[in-house]
Amino acid sequence: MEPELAVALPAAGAACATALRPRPRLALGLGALLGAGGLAAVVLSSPGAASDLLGITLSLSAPARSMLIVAALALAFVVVLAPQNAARSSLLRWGLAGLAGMAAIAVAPTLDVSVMVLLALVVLQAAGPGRRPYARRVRAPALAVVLLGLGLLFARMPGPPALERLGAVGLVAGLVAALGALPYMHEFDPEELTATSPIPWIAFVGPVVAVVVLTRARDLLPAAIGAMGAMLIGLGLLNIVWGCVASWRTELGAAAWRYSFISDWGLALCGFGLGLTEGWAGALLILFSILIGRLPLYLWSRQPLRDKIQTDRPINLVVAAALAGSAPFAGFTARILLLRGATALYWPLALVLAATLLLWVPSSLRLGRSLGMPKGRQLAGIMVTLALNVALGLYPQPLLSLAGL
Amino acid sequence: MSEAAAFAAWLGGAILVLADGRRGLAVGLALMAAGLGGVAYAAGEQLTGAALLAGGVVAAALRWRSGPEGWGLMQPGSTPRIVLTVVIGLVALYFAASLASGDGAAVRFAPMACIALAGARLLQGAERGAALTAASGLVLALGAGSVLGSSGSLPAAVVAAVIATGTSALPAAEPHGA
Amino acid sequence: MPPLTLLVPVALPLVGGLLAALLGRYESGLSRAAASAGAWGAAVALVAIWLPVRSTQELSLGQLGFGSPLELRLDTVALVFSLVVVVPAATLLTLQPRTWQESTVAALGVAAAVMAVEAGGVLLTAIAGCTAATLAVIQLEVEDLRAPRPSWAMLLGAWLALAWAGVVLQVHGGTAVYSAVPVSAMTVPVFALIAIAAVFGSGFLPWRGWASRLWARPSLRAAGMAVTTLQPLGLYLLVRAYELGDGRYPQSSLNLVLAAWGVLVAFGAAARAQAATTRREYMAEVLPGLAGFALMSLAVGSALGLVAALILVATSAVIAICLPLLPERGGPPSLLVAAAAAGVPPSLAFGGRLLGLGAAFEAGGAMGLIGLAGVATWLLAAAAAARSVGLPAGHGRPAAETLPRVAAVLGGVAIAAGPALGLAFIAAATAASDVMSTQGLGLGNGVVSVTTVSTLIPVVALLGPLLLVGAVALAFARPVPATARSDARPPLFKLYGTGAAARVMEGVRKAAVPGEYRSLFNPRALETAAAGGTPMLWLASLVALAFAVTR
Amino acid sequence: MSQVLAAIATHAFALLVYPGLPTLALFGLVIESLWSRIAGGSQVVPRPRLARPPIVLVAVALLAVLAAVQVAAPFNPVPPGERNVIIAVVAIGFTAWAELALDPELVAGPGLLLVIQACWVLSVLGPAIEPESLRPQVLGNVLVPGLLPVKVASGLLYLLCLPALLRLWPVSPPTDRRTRPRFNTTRALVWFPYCALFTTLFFPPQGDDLSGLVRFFGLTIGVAAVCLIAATLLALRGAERARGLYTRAVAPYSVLVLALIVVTLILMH
Repeated sequence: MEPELAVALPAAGAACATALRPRPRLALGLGALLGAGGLAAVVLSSPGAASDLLGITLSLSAPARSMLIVAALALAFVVVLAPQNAARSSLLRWGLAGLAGMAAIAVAPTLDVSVMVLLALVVLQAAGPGRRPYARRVRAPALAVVLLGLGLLFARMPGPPALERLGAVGLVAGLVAALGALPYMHEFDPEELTATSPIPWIAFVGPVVAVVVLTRARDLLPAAIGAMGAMLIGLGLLNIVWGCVASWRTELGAAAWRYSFISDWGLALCGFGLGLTEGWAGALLILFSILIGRLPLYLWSRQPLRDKIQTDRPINLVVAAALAGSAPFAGFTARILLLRGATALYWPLALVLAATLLLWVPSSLRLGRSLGMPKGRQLAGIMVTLALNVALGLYPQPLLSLAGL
Repeated sequence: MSEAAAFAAWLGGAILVLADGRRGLAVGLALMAAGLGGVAYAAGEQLTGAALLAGGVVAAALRWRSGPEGWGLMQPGSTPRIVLTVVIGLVALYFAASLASGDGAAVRFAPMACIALAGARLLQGAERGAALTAASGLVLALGAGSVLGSSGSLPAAVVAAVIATGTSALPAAEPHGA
Repeated sequence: MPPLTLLVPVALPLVGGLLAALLGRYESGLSRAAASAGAWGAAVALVAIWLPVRSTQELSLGQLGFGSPLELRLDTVALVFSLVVVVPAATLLTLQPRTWQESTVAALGVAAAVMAVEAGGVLLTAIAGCTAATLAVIQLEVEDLRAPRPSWAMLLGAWLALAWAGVVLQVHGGTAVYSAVPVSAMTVPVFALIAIAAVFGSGFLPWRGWASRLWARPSLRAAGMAVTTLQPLGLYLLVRAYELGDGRYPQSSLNLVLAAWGVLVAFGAAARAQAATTRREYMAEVLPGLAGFALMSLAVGSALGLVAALILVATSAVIAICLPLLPERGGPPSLLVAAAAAGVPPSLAFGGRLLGLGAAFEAGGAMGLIGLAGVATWLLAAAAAARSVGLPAGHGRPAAETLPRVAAVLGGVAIAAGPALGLAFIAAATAASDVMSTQGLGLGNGVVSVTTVSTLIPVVALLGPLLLVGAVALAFARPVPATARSDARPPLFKLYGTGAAARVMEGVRKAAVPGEYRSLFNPRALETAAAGGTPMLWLASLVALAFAVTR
Repeated sequence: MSQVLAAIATHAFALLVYPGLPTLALFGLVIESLWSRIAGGSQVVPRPRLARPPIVLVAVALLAVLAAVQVAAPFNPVPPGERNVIIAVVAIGFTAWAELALDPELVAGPGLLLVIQACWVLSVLGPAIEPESLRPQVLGNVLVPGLLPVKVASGLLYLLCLPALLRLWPVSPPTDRRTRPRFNTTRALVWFPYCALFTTLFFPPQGDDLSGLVRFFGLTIGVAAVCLIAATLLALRGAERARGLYTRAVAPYSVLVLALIVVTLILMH
């Protein structure tokens, strides 16, 4: 029963929160309750076990399950410690809708259904209020769906191996487009609401989509795994370099944060591309740190960015260290795992990877400063984020075990 | 029969690309759904075909009721779109019939052409109603594509039909704040 | 002693740091007390854990999740290096006033450095070392944002290099635990990575690296802590490299290269020191010079060289306490500290350098030539120290953070400790025996004399009377006339190339695309094109990907 | 314990009696007086005065004594196995810089002095590389044909450096306005270590008997005499010529010696 509930309860929570918009407290309470129920359903579900209650076989893989749990915790964390002036009920509404969609993507019986749910999410997110016209907002994520769909078709066509490789191209390009990473970056408006901006794709929904697409692709394209890995590594390196440099040099603070997500995704793509357990473990650690680290920090930086406040207090520097992937934070451990995978696969790749790992520092200092002078709830939130990040960096075994690694 | 259905699906997709009015979009979506359903039916997946047809027809009916006025078919300056539909059709035909091997070229052609056409419509950055209709067409094409899969395609088709309907049910006008 | 006690030396500074953060909001003095108590507690705990057993103790707490177990180990090498880190840090934390933020970060940095030394494997050392480096940078930034500090990227890169070395050991040797790595896994690339980590992580550079630039800061609170926690770690890695290679480096040529690098580091420091325009500039080159000699001695490859390196590391620790406490005006404290660092007989630095150079000459061949360069460098350093006595003070420091008497006493102790060289020799030899065979050292003479292959140094019999006679004679001597002090002195030789290097660096920093080519390379336009959501770019990249995988 | 006390007593005797302080003071007094006379100094022998010695003198004396006990003088109570050439080199080398630190007026051309000191270090320790020994008398005893060229070249370099290291050259400190040199007490203290170290390193060790003692001191005085002659010639040619000699001749020659040492190392291995 759990997989169905994992989708239904957050969806119901989102629906309640939407219906009860005029009464935010009630909406918040009910939404939180249903969301917690959804989280409980995910936690209680046993990975890999199929459920056929609705006539459709639903199951949850271990990596997707771990990602859903962390995403739900990140959402709870963000809602509880939201900045004073942020509408918590709105955050919860969008978050629960996203969570329901992510759960549906994760439990879907086939990749086709996952892609359809992704399209539904795309349509719903673009339907929200925004500064850009609907068609412009829907364009890039829809491209992801188109590419994933074509990839699936090519993967299933009988014929020469080139067709399977084209399938791999479709799936990889579709995934990158769904995330909004280079070369399929989504249009970004710094003044836009976070929920209707490209950030949820790269920082909230993206991790589950990536895990589901890549897990399923391994069974779908057994002969094209090498080509897929090569593409992932190539695009990963491209995103690392572009993301780090742009995050350092770009003019707008919000854009710098967006590029920093892209650079982290570059690392994750490299990890997935390695195809080894260490690579996957490193990539998952990066994604965990995005969910419980970079995303909340980005949300807390929004107001200081608007107020153009930049400070260099100790907390800003510690945050910069965490964002730069320095020890003892999760980024360093993830980098160790990636280096291990790359060394086992092909050591010059490890050399290139090691060289690029230094690009994070200048942009991280800038992003750390952009948090301004955190106080009260924001300060507490940052402290908790850093503590979680340190715990994940020093002892990642529990979460990796949760992900079946 | 399957070839005719595949052609109908392409034609529907082409109309979706060439139309700017709600009637044109609705007819295009309905024709595409019928073609995709027919292809699935011909491939021996009757229920899948029925689900796709039902979803498409309902979604088309919803679109018929809201969106920009009229048919808006092949308005001035739509030559590139015409060329695009033809090119997409030819490329899809090459992949489905020439490069891929085995029977069932129509089952490969129709979803591919429809995904590409609906995707092209979405990338055009047209107004909201057209984009939502294209999204409905896209999800139906994805549902039809699952016929190629080894596992059963009915659940995918049902989900596709539901999402297509829901998408068309969304308001076609931009909300405030846009 | 239960193995869990090995966590205590790490935990105490950690707790001290947290207490400092809690108490500091009310009273900065309390935070200072908490941080220093934590550091002193760690020092006491280390000795208390090691003394009853006097042999290696290990603790394994299972896998951490990145292929490395949480394994701690306290052998004599770890004890020596832990104390070399903790004692100076604790002294400075006790004697120098700090804000609660500085005390907290400093105590955490001490805990990380001790963890790096106590770690049983390369990966854990890398993580703890990188943590210590990060905290050092944060501490320096907290103290003064605009003052010089090490490049964060360089330190991160250094520790990533060590992490990569650990990873290579895991992949090719099955483990990165120091005591379990098969000798065959310790290849030249692995050693190169460890050496890079040591050289850049601890600032062992022939040019004016961060280890020198730190001393140009207006205040020397954070600089002192950064040097005491980071500099010994680099040498520690190179000592452990001997253990990984079963007492030797993968190739003898690596010993030569590293020893030559060490002499270059010492020579660079001495050359800059002799051209210093203020006493502060001279002070900045003292520790890099000593580190260079320690590096050279360590790289000789013999047990004697390793022992000499350990003695020099201990001496550096004493000098590292003195320098931040030293006022910039002249006088006996400056004279004593400069003499102790320059290795005036019969100081401990004299003994350490003597043994290190002796080891180089006894190794013979090219290593002998390096030893020759080492002796010349030592005399250059002595000339620089002599010249520094008459230099004007630097740009001044807060008087509250200087304690000239303590510095003078410690400098005096470092000089008077020469006759105890035998004791230091035995202690260092015991530590060295953890990583290589010390059979050739001849420890039979106890603390009275030090035996090398070709000679025997009667440390007590020769240096003892010399010390006594010297003390008496100096007590009766007429002091230096004040007129000989604090006049600007020309350098013994000009440092050609430094200006050019600075100009080149400035040129690189200011490098820009020439105006007429800007239209070809416009970052803003590039960003707009990439982030603008242009379907043509998407289509082009899709075609490129398809072409790449299907050709 | 008794052995330790005996060793301390022996070394203390060596430091304070022979070949320590009195020996080097007497030797220095004689040679320095001779030099004062040759150079037409205003004061040949210093007037004995009861006064606290300047700190620079004490420092130089301590260093000189430490160096003196390392030489292979007959009847030296310090056992041959306990002598170390590096201690001697460093102790003598420090004397010049002790003066720079404590009485800068005494030091002329410290930069050039540094270069010459480096050449001198090469001449002392260069021959020690191949034998891989630091015992001074072992180095003096090296008569292997393959090593003789290095030994001879190094000996010549040592002698060339000596006048400058002892500051017998006509280069005077900028602050020294005296037209005629006076008795230099600090220099008097380093005559013996410099000259005796040469005898130790470049001549076979002498036996612990009277003839050995005579031969050793004879050779040491001979070295001092060569040094005085060289210094006199330098004085005749003037400061600029002296500078030129050391910068244009001695330094390049030391590079040749270094090359010879490297070649010898390659050939011997």
